[in-house]
Amino acid sequence: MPWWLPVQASSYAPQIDGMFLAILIITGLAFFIVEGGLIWFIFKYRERPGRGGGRKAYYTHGNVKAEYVWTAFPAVVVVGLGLVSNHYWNEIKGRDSVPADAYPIKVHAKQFEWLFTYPGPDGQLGTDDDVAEVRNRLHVPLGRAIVLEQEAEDVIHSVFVPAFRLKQDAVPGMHIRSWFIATRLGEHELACAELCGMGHYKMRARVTVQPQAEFDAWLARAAQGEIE
Amino acid sequence: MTTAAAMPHVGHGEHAPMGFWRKYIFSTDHKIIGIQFLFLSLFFLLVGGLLAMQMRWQLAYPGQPMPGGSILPESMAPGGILLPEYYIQLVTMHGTFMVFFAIMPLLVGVYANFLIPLKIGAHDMAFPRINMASFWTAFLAGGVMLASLFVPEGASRAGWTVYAPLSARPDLSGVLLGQQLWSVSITLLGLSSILGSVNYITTVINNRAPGMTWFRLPLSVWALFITAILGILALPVLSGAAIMLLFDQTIGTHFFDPPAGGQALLWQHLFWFFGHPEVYILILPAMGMVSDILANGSRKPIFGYHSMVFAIVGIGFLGWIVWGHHMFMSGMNPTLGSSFMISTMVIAVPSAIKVFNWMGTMWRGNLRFHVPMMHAVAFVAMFAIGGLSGIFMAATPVDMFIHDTYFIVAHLHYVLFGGSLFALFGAITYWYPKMFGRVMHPGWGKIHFWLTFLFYNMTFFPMHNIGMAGHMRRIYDPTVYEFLQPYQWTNKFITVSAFCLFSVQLIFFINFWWSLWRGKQPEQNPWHDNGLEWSLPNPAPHGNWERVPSVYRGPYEFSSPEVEEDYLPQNRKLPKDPEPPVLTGAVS
Amino acid sequence: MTHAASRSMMGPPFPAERGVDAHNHKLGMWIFLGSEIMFFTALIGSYIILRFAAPGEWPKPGVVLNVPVTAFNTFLLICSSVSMVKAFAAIADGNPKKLNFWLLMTILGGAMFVGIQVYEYLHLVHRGFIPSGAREGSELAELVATGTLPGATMGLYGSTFYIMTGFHGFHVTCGVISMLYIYLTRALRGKYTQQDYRGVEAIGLYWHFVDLVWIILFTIVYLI
Amino acid sequence: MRTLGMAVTLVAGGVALGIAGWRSSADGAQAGATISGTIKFTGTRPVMAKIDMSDEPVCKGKYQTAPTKEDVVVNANGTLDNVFVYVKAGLPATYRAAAAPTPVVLDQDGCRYLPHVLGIMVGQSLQIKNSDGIAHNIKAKGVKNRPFNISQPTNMTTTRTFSAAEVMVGLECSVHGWMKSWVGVLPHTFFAVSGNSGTFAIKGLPPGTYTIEAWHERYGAQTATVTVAGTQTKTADFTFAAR
Repeated sequence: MPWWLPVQASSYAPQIDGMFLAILIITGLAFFIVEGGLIWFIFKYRERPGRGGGRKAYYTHGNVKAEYVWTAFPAVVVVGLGLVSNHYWNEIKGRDSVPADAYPIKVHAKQFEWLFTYPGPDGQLGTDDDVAEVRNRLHVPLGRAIVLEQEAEDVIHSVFVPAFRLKQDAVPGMHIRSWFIATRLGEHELACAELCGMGHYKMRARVTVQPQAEFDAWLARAAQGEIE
Repeated sequence: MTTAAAMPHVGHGEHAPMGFWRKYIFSTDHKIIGIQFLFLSLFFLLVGGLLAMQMRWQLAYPGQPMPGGSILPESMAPGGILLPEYYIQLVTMHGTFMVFFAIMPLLVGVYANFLIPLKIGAHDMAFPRINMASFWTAFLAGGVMLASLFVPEGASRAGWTVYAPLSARPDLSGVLLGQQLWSVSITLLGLSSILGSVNYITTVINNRAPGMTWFRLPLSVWALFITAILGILALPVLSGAAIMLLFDQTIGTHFFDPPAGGQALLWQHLFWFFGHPEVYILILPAMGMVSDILANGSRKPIFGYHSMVFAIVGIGFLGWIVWGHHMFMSGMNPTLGSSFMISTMVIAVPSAIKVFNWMGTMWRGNLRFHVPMMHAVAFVAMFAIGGLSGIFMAATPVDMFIHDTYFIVAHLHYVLFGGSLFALFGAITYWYPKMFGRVMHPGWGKIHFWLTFLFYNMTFFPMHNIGMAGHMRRIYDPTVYEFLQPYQWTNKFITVSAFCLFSVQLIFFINFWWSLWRGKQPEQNPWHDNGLEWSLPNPAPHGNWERVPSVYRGPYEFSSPEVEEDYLPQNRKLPKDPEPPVLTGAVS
Repeated sequence: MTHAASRSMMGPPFPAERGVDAHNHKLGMWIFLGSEIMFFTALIGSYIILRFAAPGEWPKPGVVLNVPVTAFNTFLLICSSVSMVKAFAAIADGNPKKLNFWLLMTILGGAMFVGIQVYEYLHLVHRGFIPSGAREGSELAELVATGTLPGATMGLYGSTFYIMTGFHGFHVTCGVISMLYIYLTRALRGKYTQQDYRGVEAIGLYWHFVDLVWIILFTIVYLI
Repeated sequence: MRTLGMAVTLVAGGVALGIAGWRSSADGAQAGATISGTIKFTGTRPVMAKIDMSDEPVCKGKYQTAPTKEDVVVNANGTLDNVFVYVKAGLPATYRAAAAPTPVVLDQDGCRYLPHVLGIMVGQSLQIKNSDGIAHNIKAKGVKNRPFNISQPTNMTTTRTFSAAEVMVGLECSVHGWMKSWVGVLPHTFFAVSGNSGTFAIKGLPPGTYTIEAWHERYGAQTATVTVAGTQTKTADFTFAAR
């Protein structure tokens, strides 16, 4: 059974997985300290009626020095983690993190479908040459920054592409942008990650990453209504 | 039980012998009310578990008829095949019952009621009648919530967080009445918790026995006190939000209705502004009671009592400025996200302090592994895992991937089941003699503990794994997704473990009922504890004390060199102890 | 503010560690008011958020709502707060007769407030102002059509107005009922003495709180 | 013994009554006037967009050529399909009709509703069938009738009834956005749907002057007034122009 994270198919997937690994190592250490310590204490200090019966526990109300240590140490670690996360957070989701030359694709989420609108030759959304409302098909060119202009028709949905490590809610009444750069050719899956009704689990779209040329060809066909 | 007549005491309380109804049903005795809450919430614990089992079946064997499922009506499971809309109701109701009607009343309703007066040396709560009202309001709320499962179209389908607009739009969720009942029930529950909290806070502040200074309070009382403060400030916000939701559904207001200018995120902000303090309402009392049990089981004073108190207070304070970490992916301003992330990281510190202090308490102790102690140690172990996995989702970039996946599910169950529920099993066993004058069977208690511990980890640990694969929460059929198909056997494994976990809980329930009548009579202080409650007969009479005891020291004087026993009750006067000043009340 | 003579009765009902210098009724009421503050904070906070994020500008004050009438109502509520103080002072000086008189005044003030609010609601609904906005074919709907009122925000206007003023009215009603209760069952029977007037003090706190909330609501809902 | 006799008489009586009822209803169907007609279509036939069903291989497999949307279906003979024709007004106020006992079946086959337009009586049961074995949900957007939203994760049949007359109640599947169906709910049996022949016939009308309405999901409704007497047959043709 696979036991690690899915394939990395976007530019920031390695960074996110890196963070994950780092936190796993830190928390893993803490885990072994705590659980190991507990198990050790359980055996070492358990009450033994036989030998030294009536032995009393060591009478102490604590040790301020020790407490300073195990207060300060975690504090430093988590604040450090916080700063690192914040760095990547601003890179990936910050208001001005979207690359300037990003290729816009409109995502219209409704119960229980994804409707993608691609800009026509003019590269602008909202013009008449748009390839409008392609159902459950997200095609993106390889290695090019894509910005999803997300909107929701009825309830809250969430764009989730595990391979891209991308997740962003689509909220009715709000216009939310999220971006990524696909770095791996092939088919991926897009799921809705926010409970949106009885068909939530069926709200699935296919993501196809292809070279620019193939993408353009596909878009031209899609403009004629030939999605396949 | 001795009647109140046999136990006259100062202050309020009935002096005539009371009939069955006044004594056990509409009682104003904090102990009876606590026991009423206990039965109520254990019932909902069972219901919530049953719902979870149905979910697990569907996840492991999607679309296959559930054994015995054919007894369910057409609208839920035609031919035993669970419908998606019913599955979402299961998700919603499992969360709602467990959070609002099982864990919360078990921790606060039961133990704040039962322990606070006994541990601080009060005759009863400050407002016994309000206390009774609090229980019956909760009872009503529970009834309404349970009824919502059986009305046409069934219960709410929006998850336990009932995110608007899905919850506010019957045409989109497919359910109206059930969702309205949800709002009504939650509003009632909020009222009940407010009435309770007023009592707890007033009692702790004003009605402590002479000598029971703030820093001689047991940590359980400290935790319950802070919890009550959280409750009294958080629940009204939830009630307000629930009322707005109810109005949106009923009289056509537009609070959460984007087309008419409402805000979808407003609900999330209101809900989580309540919801995060709620998370600590669900864990702080467990921490407090575990501290008591752990010190007792280690026969050693709690390690760093003061920092434990400050940690509780710190958590109680920080709990108010971290709610946004539930909304990192909601489209909220990312800059806001950063600040919430930092505060969330900081709140890990007090939790770490507590874990290390618990270990410090066990260090060089004389560990006595009675059943409550086992559960207490398991609490520390499991809470540590839950706390550590929390750091993953606190780190916003990682949360971007694991948000709304089973990683979250694993995390919250490690905190709520591995944490709160283990602590509760311990607490129930520990104070059972005080409640019912009997001891729960220790042998079966240990069997129940080990089996629960085993199957619990087999159930929830693999959820981290499928969460890392990106397995979304609240989906009816994971096999729809190619990337989840390799994990289907993990789902099956989890399901089988979950069934085992559920069935071994029956051991606990049987033990509980059996001991009510057959359990052996305890000595007055069965655990050799220092708390004031053990200076009373088991069970304690209405009004607790004829004369309130005086307190000479803190609650954790185990293995003190001053006496040869390894425990020293708070109210035992040693020659050197000065008599605490007896005040005739607060001086104006 | 309690008197030395009343110490024993004003304290907790049995020997206890000193908490705060307040008897349980008073302390409990303060704590309860804490939760009330949070409740109204939730409502008012939502109002502020919705109003500032509203699509288009907010209806001008005075177009829909009748400010003068409500201003008078506000004055009435403030008066009832004053009479509550008088009642409290009366019993603190051990004068049950004056207590009864001023308590009755307070009850009447509160009742009148509620009555006027009910009248206001009926009038507004008649003109077509309902929680979901302006009713079709009503006088306000025409004002919306002519552009005197912004159509985009009428819904939010109605929602927030009715929930905030409505729940305040509900609190006033509860206050009046409980005051009436203690008036009939305790005050009239002379149960309150200079030594023990905890009930009056608690209900007085509640009443002042409700009054305070109304002054805030009147300002943000009617005036700006 | 006596009970047995009683049972026998009861059964016999029941059978007799049943037959009588059936006879009378049959008569009602035979007797009376008939209004029939043709739904003509003028102008250029609109091109219906192809539906991409590759998400659902089950459905895709049921078609040789790619299926198209069904908003406008023009028959080979230049007539218009899927037009709902019904008696809108003119029935005597005393007219009452019991809901037909036989259910109307709406099938979900190949990710399409069959039929696309259908009529049903108030209180008559509608059997919604899922022949695809994949998840569909049925969302009824009634105004006079209480809206409902149910799902069928696999092969199953759900029965629903409508409580009030309404033309039309729209049905749609939120999982497959193209799936749409229209249900005309009426308190009487005087309705018909123009099939692939583009014709309709409303039989068994009592004598009177009727307002007939022809409804199409894109081209809206047209009405005609027809007076019939006895058992005569009148024609009412409608013409929809491309827009």
